[in-house]
Amino acid sequence: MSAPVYIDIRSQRGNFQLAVKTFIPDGIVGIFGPSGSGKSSLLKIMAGIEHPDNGQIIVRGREFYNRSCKIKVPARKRKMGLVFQEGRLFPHMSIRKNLLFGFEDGAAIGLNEVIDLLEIRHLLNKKPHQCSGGEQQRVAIGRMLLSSPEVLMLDEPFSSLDQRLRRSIIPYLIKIHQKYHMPIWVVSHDICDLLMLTNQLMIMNNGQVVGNGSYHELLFDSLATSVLQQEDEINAVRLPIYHIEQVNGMKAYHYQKQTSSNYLLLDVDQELEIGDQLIVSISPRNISLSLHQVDDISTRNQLAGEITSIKERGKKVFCQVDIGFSVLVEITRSACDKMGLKEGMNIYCLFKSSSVKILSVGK
Amino acid sequence: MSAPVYIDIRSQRGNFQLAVKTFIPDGIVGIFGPSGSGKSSLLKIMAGIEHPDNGQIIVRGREFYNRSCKIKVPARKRKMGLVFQEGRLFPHMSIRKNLLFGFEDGAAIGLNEVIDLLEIRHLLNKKPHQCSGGEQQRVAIGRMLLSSPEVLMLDEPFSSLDQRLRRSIIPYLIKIHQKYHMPIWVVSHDICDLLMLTNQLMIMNNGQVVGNGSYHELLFDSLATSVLQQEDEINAVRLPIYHIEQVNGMKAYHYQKQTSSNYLLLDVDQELEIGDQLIVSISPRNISLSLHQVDDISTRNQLAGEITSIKERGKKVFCQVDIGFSVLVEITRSACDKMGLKEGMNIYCLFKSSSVKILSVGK
Amino acid sequence: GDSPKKGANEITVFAAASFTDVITEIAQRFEQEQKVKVRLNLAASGTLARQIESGAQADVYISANKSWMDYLEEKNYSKESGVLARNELVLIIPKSEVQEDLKPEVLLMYPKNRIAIGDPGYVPAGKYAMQVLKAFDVESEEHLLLCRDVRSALMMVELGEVDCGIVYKTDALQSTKVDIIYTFPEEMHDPVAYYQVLVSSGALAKEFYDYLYSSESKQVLTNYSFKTD
Amino acid sequence: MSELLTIGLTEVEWSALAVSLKVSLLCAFLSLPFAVLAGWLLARKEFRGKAVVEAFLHVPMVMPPVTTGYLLLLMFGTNGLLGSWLETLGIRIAFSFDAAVLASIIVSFPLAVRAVKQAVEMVDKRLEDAAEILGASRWRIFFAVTVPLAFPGILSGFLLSFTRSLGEFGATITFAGNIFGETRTIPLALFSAMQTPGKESEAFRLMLLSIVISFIAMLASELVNRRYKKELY
Amino acid sequence: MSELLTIGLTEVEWSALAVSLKVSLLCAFLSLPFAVLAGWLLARKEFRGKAVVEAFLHVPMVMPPVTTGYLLLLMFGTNGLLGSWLETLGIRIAFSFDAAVLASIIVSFPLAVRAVKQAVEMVDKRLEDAAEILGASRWRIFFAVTVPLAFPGILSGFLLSFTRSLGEFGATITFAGNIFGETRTIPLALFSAMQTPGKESEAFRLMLLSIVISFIAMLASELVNRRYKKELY
Ligand SMILES: Nc1ncnc2c1ncn2[C@@H]1O[C@H](COP(=O)(O)OP(=O)(O)OP(=O)(O)O)[C@@H](O)[C@H]1O
Ligand SMILES: Nc1ncnc2c1ncn2[C@@H]1O[C@H](COP(=O)(O)OP(=O)(O)OP(=O)(O)O)[C@@H](O)[C@H]1O
Ligand SMILES: [Mg+2]
Ligand SMILES: [Mg+2]
Repeated sequence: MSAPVYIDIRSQRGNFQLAVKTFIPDGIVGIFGPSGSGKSSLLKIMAGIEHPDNGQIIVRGREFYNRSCKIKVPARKRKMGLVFQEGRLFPHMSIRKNLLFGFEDGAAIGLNEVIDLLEIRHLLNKKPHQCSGGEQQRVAIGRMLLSSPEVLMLDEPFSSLDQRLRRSIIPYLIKIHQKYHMPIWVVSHDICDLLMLTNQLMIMNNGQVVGNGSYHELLFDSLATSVLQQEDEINAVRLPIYHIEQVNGMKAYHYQKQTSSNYLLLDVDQELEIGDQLIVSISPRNISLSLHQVDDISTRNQLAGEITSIKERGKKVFCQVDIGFSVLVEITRSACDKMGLKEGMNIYCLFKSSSVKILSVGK
Repeated sequence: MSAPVYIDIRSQRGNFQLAVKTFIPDGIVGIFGPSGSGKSSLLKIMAGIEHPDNGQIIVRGREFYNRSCKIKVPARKRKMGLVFQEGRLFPHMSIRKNLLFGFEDGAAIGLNEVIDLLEIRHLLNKKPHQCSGGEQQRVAIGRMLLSSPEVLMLDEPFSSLDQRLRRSIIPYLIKIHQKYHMPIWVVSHDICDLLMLTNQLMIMNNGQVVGNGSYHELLFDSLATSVLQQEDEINAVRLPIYHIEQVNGMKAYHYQKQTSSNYLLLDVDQELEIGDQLIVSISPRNISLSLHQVDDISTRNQLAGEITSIKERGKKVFCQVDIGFSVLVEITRSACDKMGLKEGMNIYCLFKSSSVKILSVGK
Repeated sequence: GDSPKKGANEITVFAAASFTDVITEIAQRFEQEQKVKVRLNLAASGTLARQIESGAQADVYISANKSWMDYLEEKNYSKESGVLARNELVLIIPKSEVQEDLKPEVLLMYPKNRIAIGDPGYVPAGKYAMQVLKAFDVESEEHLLLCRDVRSALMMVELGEVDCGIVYKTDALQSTKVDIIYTFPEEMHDPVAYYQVLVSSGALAKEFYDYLYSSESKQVLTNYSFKTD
Repeated sequence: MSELLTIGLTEVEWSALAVSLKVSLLCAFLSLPFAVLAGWLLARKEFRGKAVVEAFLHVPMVMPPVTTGYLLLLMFGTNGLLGSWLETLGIRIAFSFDAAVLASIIVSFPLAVRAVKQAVEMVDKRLEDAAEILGASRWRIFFAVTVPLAFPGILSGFLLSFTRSLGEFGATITFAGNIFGETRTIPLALFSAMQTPGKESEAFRLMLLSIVISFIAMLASELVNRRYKKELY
Repeated sequence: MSELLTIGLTEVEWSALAVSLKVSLLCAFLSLPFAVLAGWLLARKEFRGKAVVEAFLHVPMVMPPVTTGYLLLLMFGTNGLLGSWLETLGIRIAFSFDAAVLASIIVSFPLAVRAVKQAVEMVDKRLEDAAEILGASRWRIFFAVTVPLAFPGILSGFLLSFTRSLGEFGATITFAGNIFGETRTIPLALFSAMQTPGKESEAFRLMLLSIVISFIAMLASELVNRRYKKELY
């Protein structure tokens, strides 16, 4: 199925109207939008604990809601696993019981796996009110993972987690997705986190979906722009590693099948092997363009590429450069003019190895 | 008073021990630490809704708690305004009533000012449960601001807020601090947000304060390092603007009294005037060092400076460079060796104008 | 639940609550003599009558109230009935050290406080008391304290809530906290009596009914100061 | 049975209705503040002998009302401990309208307290903490946070007071007597009717009357409760 | 007064104590599931005529117990509507131990339901939603989330059932009779004692007995409640 989720709903809550008509593609989808734009409302309706006034919801071929046919599948039969923004742990149960609430023997994801991933082993016998905000958030994620949902919906799952935890949970979610082909929808205010998870975004504003597609498309989509331009842009790509060698005392990771001089010089904490996947993210603001290679500079990555497009958004100029994968580079108008950049030009992308954020997903 | 807050407490909660003995300096202080390290617990004890097992708390000359003298000032008399991680709005009151709960006529901060800043005017007649997560968070902040606390404590105030809102609330907090000299303590997982607010950090880990001081000091402090090295480092400085001119179609902001060739070429959305203050933040990872100026590159800011120190932390090398203010630059060991960098050397700091995050505080 | 399985060796007697002590003693004797079991149900006469009306399996009913006996007769629940014992109506005052000579006329006609009597609406003793009061020309109800049953009237006097009360002699004699100052002559009121009704047609029931008239029963009744004739 | 269907109330019924309503309303309103206070104390405060106080408060619940009435009489009667003292002040409570109200209050109080206590216990303490941090005094926290959030329980306590008092018989007849127009409430009139042969229809009418009142009370409270919930959710 | 201080209980007292305890415990345990169900229904479900059902449930509360007992008698008596039908099945309820239990249940049920309803209403619905999303069936949600969170109310309902039943007099004496060893509970024995002049001390002892039981019950429930709260907070 090419469009496994079809939503066409309307729901009036006081003076707020949610009016969503969209397809959600399979895979991991990031839901992004300003506070109060209706993200949580949409997820609650998808989960089936709130109902729209009107419309239709079809998920993976099952009709969950249809006003005209009076179909209203109850939440417990939908298997739409929603992790609430506010946690909603059961206060009278220990963390262990909370985790096991939706767990059935033989479930694909194991208890110990989740406990270790989320670093909550020391909490198992505590009650939710004895846990810190971030601990509760982790338990809520764990509880949902263990309940074997068919679709995983996370509402701001990382809001009280520190970087280290995010960096361990995000690759895990990607792995789960790859292993079980479970659609994952993530609401987050941190576009950087989102883009590490996925390139597919759904942008909401004012109760409507104003954009739906890949990040690069949306960046220049007039409707989505109003939302996205408040944010820092990010390049995030997932790269397979074909070859690793030592260059000038640093590791060079080749991400193209054919050996070329375009490789990434990076400091990766983990020991990577050929065949592993890397998620690298780098801000378009941190890439410089140069007409030729530059010496005597601490910038180690100087990758040759070709400008595929030059687009303007507001005062900013974005060059899309193909260096084996497509990266967005933000430059100033004056720089663009001064260097005489044009589409089709050969150019070097300069960025420091340390300005690249790295996550490894394993195989 | 040079050390207006003295804390020396011990508190055992199950298997978690909070043991804090520290001074908190006046001003804005960021509290940082991994999930479950005791940040919220500390703030609750300071606010007076939980009590330690033992110890002493003195805030601005008033003794709030002293086990041996049996002093236990009740929360309502402390005026320690704590905004809870979980909001805690009164569910039976409208947002307006929530906001006005602690408000007294003649309070310094006005209702309309707060409503406009937090963009919550459309919520005034709603009940908390009718508001989204981020909306509730904003109301909780507003409610506290309006209650005229003497110390403002914010526990993860921005966790569900988008960038745009953060960028308007942070300067406001700084302004409030400057105007009323109210100490502000902010817990956040986003070190970037914290550093925009302040340079003063308190690092917690495992129930203890493992570092207390300015960010630059802490970065190389062995105890604090274990916490901070999980995070991306950030340079954040507050600069006064002495002069503005037009250079190559961009605005150049002079931040030094004496005119020099060191100025910042930036794209600031707001119209700034001389005398305004800028908060700029840039990651050490996004600054390149070069032995000489580089042409034909989109990198517009090439500021001359002098290396004041070179420190290693793990595999990373940090150069502190004085370019009128002190910036930290992260480079690789191989680059350092190759370029033969030494303390006292003259060098150029290269960074793109777009990789600088900017907040303006006004006068 | 040990629900009542009515064996041949068991009878159920419904008796007015004010008759508790007497009937308990008589029943015990009967039990010993006949080697049978007597179940006693003790409540207000009206309550008992209503219970019988709604199908309670009573064998013998002892009422303090003639009208309830009549009621049951009317409804054909009575196989046989008669007067079991007679009682007298007395005027009582709280016990006091100073034994001044109190005249009933004075007490009844010029009460300082209230006079406790049973509620004439449904308490027989109250009805008799009203007849007595009428004989004394006390018309106003203002000074009357109408009690739920004659025992409550006695209690009010015991507690000193009232100056005096009109109750049964048997009750008054048993109380150590009141003094009888006057026994009303029988002409002043309808006969004061307990009535017995044979409700069921069982042989044992009839036997108990007759036993109540036996000399043993009469002895017990006399011990409690009832008049039997 | 035709009397059953007579629409107008007889004088006796009117009087019983009036007395009953007066007693029950007074009882409910007078108990309310004390019940709220006691319920709150029991739910929120720790003090020595709290369990004993609580058990003591519930004694009127476990004793047959007649006994309660008797004990009240022992206390407030002319020779009673409190009664004799009040007598010197010229106050006599027993066998009066006031006694009927007092009896009702005593008998229904445990119910009201329990309802309030249970509700206050379920009020999120953290909201009270939040109010305290915002500088609210104890009173303000109590009236602006605790009471509104415990409102369903308080309403329930009020209603229990009212209905329990409507049905109160034993303590009233013992302590307040059965005085027409003063203490003869519906249950007392009903009892009289039931204890008199042939007054079945009068009894039934009185029964219906009390059921009708309780229906009205229940519906009214349900309405208030719904409105409250709508406000809240 | 020396009898008052005799420590051992007389046969009469033992019997009354045993009957009372049996009736009250059975009443409390038998009511519990129905009270929980009814309280939950009233708190969580919307259906036509709900307010009427609720008002109806509360009728036994507002009627004098004697009347309730009388109505029970009319229904379950041998000549009653249900009674005559049960008779054909060989079941006879009135004037038996079962009748005492039934009377207690009817009289105390409104209290138990109300306590449960109030507690369920205060349970955070969002937690039930969360459970549903985790795939829990209605039953599971009810037993694993709603009931434990409403536990204080359920305990309170149980206790109210128990104590109200301990003090129950009017309905019992009317419907179950006052039969020694079978339906003569403490309140009935107390009544009998009070009906007999000179038995004051027996009456007092019985009164104390019921107070002692209620104390024990209250303390036990308080203990359970505390343990629960400790578990939770
Ligand atoms: N029951 C309700 N009645 C009225 N308005 C409501 C109700 N529920 C939600 N809203 C409004 O709907 C809007 C969307 O809410 P929602 O929780 O979906 O936002 P969100 O996108 O999740 O925001 P956030 O990022 O702050 O969590 C908000 O403006 C909120 O005020
Ligand atoms: N009542 C309690 N009993 C036992 N442990 C407790 C209790 N309260 C808190 N803790 C523990 O204390 C530790 C610190 O909690 P605290 O809420 O202060 O963390 P935090 O630093 O605010 O974390 P976060 O960033 O996740 O909010 C946690 O590990 C928590 O499990
Ligand atoms: Mg939301
Ligand atoms: Mg916290």
